[in-house]
Amino acid sequence: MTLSSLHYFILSAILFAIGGIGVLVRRNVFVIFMCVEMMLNAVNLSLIAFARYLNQADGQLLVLFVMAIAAAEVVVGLAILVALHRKRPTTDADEMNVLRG
Amino acid sequence: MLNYAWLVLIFPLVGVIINAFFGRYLGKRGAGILASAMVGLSFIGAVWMFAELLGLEDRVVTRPLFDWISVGDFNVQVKLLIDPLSSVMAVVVSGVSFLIHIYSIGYMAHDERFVRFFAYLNLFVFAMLTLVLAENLLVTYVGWEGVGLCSYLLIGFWFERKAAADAGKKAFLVNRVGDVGFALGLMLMFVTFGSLSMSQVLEQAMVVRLMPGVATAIALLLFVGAVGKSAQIPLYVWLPDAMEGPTPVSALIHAATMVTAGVYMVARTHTLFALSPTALTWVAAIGGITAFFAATIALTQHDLKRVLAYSTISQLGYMFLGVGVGAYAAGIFHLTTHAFFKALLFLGAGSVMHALAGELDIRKMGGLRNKIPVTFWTFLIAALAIAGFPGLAGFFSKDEILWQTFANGKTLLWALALLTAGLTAFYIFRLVFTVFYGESRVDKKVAAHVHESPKVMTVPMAFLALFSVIAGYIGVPKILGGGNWIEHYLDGSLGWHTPEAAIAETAHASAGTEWALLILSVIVALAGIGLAYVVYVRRTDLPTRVAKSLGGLYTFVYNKYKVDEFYMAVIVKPLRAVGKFFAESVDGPVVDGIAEGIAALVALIGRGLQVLQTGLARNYALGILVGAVLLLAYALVR
Amino acid sequence: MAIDLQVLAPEAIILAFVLITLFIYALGSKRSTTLMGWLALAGVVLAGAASLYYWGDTALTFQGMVAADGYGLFANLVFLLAAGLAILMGLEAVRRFDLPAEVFVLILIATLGMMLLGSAVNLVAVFLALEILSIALYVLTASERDEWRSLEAGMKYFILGGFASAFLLFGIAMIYGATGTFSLAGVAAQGASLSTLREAPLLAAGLVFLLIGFAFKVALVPFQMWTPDVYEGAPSLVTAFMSAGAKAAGFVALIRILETAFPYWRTEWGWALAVIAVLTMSWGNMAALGQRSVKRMLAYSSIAHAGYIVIGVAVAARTGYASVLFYLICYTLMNVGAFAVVMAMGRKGEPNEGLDDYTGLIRRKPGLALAMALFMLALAGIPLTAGFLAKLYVFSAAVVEGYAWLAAVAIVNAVISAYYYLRVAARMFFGEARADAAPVHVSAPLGFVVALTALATVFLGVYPTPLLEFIQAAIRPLVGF
Amino acid sequence: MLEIILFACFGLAAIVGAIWVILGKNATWSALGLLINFCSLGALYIMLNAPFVGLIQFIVYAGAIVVMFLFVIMLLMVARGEGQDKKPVQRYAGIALAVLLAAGLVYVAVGAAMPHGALPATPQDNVRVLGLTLFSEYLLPLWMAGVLFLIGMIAVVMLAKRKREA
Repeated sequence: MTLSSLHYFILSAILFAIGGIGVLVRRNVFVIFMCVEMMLNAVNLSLIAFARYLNQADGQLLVLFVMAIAAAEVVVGLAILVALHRKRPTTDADEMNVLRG
Repeated sequence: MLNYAWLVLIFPLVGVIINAFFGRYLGKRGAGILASAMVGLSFIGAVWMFAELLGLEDRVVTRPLFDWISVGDFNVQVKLLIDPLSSVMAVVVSGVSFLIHIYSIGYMAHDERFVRFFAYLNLFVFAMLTLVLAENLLVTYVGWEGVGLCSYLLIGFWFERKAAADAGKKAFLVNRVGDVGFALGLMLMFVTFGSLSMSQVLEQAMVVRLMPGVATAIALLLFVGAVGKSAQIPLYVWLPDAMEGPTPVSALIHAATMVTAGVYMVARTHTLFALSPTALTWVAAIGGITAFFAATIALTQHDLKRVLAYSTISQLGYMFLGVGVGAYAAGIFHLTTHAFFKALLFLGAGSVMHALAGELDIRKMGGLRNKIPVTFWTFLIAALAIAGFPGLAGFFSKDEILWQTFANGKTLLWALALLTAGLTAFYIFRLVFTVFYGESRVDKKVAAHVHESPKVMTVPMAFLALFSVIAGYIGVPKILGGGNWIEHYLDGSLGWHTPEAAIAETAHASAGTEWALLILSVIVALAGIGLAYVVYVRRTDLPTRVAKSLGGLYTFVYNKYKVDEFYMAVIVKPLRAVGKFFAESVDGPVVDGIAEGIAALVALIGRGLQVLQTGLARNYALGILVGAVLLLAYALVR
Repeated sequence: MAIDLQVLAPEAIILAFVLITLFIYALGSKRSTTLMGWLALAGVVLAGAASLYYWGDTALTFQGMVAADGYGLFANLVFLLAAGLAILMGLEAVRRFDLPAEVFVLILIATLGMMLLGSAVNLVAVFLALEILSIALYVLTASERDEWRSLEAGMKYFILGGFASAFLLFGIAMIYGATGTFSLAGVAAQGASLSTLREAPLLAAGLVFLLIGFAFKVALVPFQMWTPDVYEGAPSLVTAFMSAGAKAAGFVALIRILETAFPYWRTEWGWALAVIAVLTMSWGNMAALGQRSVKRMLAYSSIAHAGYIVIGVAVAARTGYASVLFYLICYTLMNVGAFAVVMAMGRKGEPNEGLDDYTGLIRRKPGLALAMALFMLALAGIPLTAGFLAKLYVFSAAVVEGYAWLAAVAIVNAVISAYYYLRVAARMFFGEARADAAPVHVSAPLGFVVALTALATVFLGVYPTPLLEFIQAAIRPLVGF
Repeated sequence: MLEIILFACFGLAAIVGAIWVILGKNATWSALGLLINFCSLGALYIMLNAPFVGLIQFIVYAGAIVVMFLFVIMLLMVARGEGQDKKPVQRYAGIALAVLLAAGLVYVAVGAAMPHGALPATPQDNVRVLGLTLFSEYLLPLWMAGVLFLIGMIAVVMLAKRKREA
């Protein structure tokens, strides 16, 4: 048996699903953020694997950009969280439900 | 003038703009006069157009205004179509509107939203004339929606009253149901003919071999729209409630013009209807049944305007019966005469309300004959006209429809229509007699102030009365020595001789039958009036008076009274029972119920969806995941 | 390596103005906020002019990352229209709602993202452009930073946006794995021989995940749940901007991707989108029926409109795409107009978004009430307004392309929607304002926005031909002649 | 063979890290799981002939992002757990659907022609190739990434700064 992108892809799908479950079941905003990051990372794994078995640099470059995006995203998310926390000290996503209906 | 036909449309629009933006600087009188003058100018233009058209050989004239949409295959040109049909409608619409505008200056004099009222009214005239004069059905649809909007705004004009606001909403909802049909019909038409231009569609309809059922589908969908706008079964429910609007609105929109748009539309697209006997049968049947059904309900109502509203529904049924049997000209003829006398009846009702401080219950009226003589006489003329009294407008037009129905072989519908004619005479004279005759049952306080309406109101009524008398003479049938001028004139638009019309033409030969039917309908009308007289006048005061003064005749009168009892028991009471049944069991729970049920169901689903909107982000994420799984499954299964 | 910078002139201009406004911000004098607003507006206008100036030049640039073609340049105009109107609203909002001056910069950056998204022909550029747009919008949503509602909306949008982005990225990864390229044309070349989804499951799954990302952005059922909350919580100018601009960007890019990279699966995605269209418009309309808040009602209505628009994508033909572009312009006008009125009603801490707040508005502010009534009529699709023609055009495209049933469902939906739109109009016309109703103030820029959108709504409803011809020319690079 | 063993080890570690994150009692614990996850992935990248990206993974993710998380967690001083879910429907449905989705993706991948055979570029070339491609073909995305960081900066300044006094 030799490894191929299939195996990495399956691993990536599993990690993606775990990250997804985290977003769905956790209520702590930090953990939700982390789970979104994990989902992005799971995809990165696929990209790197594809790039490796296609023998291209493109996939790796997209991963670099995703990292940049992730960094910017986390910064923005945490900034919003800090501002929210100032109004009401909570990190429970379920308490952010004033808007509904 | 034909080259400037757009002016007819523009005048009311100018009125809207001026009144909407500068109305408050004009003052009440100024705003009213301006609005009326604009419609008056429109009327002059319409008459001018009509006269010019008379002088032409080929009486179908189109005048392009501008390209509305023009991309690829999709082409909509805003174009006016001036032909005998639209010119007659334009004259009727602008004429009646003009008179009612003037009447409104007096009627609405004390309303604080006077200026807005006239802006709406002008907007309505603009939309209605657009509907009438449009060459492209999409533009017709614009007018169609426009009149609906104005109707909605004007029914709810006195929105402080909950009933008025509710009525506006109801009218809107029910009309939208019809509009869906109309829009779908237009779409199907576009797919079938590749155009919505009236002339192209009608030409194509003659040439293209349609798939079976397509013509029927288009015609029936258009008819659904007509049923909504013209208040036929089962979408008539909004019209009685629409009486919550100011009375001039009832007269103009909900009697004379807008509600006849459905009839006009069927006549306008008659070629399509002619292609589908099934659709025509539906039109005739719905028309006939509605005519009878609404007339029975009219028997039982105590609200003056509601009786007139049901009467309008019934008369619209007549018109549909006419167009449904292929007698398009007869339908339009009745539309024309009806516009005059029904508008007059409403204006009369308005005048009565004016005199009685807004009272509408006919049980609290009576004996007004001498107190408001002008109103009485004009109302009487209109009543005679609608009842089909020989020589008045309604007589000729109604008789033409009856005759054409009979000649068309729809004997059952004819019998129903004849019966309805009798009922019509009966219920309308029930109004005349209870309102204007007998003892005054008016409140003491109100009675002291009963007064005739001002000239600004009575003069328009007098004009309408005049038309109610003479309008019929444009369509005197051959056997009465006339040339049935209107029918020949309308041939210019409606002259695609359809089989039905041809049958009617040949059947004309048997003059004997026609005479017989004519006399029969006169008898029925007179019987209706007579019965009403007996029931609502004689039974109450005649017996005692006659007994005193004439003595010897007393027994005779007494016996007559017995006959009245008999009439009451055998004819009137069962009829009333039927009417009551319709009014209470069918009208309310069933028809309203279905409409409201659908609305409630939609609202319920909406509330269900709102429950899903929990405000929790993770629930929303779950929604995304559900969608992802479903889409992925679709991709894998496909 | 030829990089023809001038074909990206509109984007470059926006970027330049981002830097200029930031510079002014850094100087931070008292009047700088207003100045930043006007500078941002100038940038938008200049970028629009540049888009028109380069009209007709079709060029791939940055090694085939973006295509500066007529389609992209036309899309630029839609985004810039939304941005310009939003900035004008912002000029008032920074004073009235004490929004920070950064909103102008962020609007410019989001517009930059939209423009790049509309021109991108490479999935890497698509993803980055979408992220620029999204992240700028998260911040904009939360920009009324002393209001809980705004921050909560920003947070929800952020969490769900990140979640959806992950799907989009996974889609891109799968497409890359299946075809070995990020370029749309390359994907098309690889897939040209395919006829069914099963022949290339990885590519098909990639397309599905890509669709999810875009369906989230343009708020299609069931990826739309964030929309009402975020639209309600965000400052009105941001809601207007994203409901018009971001939605337009999503649709523009979606059409380009589907048409360029996946033409061989037209039937497949066409049907999926058709079903989604039915769900979306029905959901939006039914949920809007019971709303008491005008702003939230407009949020649901924007879902419904996304449903109408996606019909044009689903029918997947020249007429369909043209109808989408036309719809986007019309929707931008009437929707931004409506949100401008919503904003005019509000004051700091008192949004006044309830239906009751609009009661009797015709007495208090006749001009504003008339304009709002016009927007409601237009959104409901009443004739002689842009909204009517937009709907007509989409529906007739559906009929012509054999999706008549879809058009029929859409018409029924349009009828339902008329009820809640006209309820607002009815409230304004029929009814007495509460005695304690807050005074409504309309400043010059806001009045300008309302007047401009109202006039344009009517104008396009009566005389759309020039615009339609323009659109026909714009979609030529995409679908050929 | 070694490759397979390494894949299994790091893959398992990544999964354990991921589960750790979603089971973590509080955010700090979760951050630790995240670190494990990120590092395992970094190792896998290096295995996949992407040493540069792998290193960046360590530096940016494990180094910067996780630290930033921890930093803000400390800043807000929230270490408390979260209450039990009132409606477990969401949890079960979520897990079931996520598993279904992963299963669907596995099914897709097994049935598809996955890329497997190309010769890997030599690791020494990796950075050079990346650099060349980045600054030629991917110049525009690079430029766009710059704009992204700009947004991050603006966001922090805007949201985190105290309000001006009125």
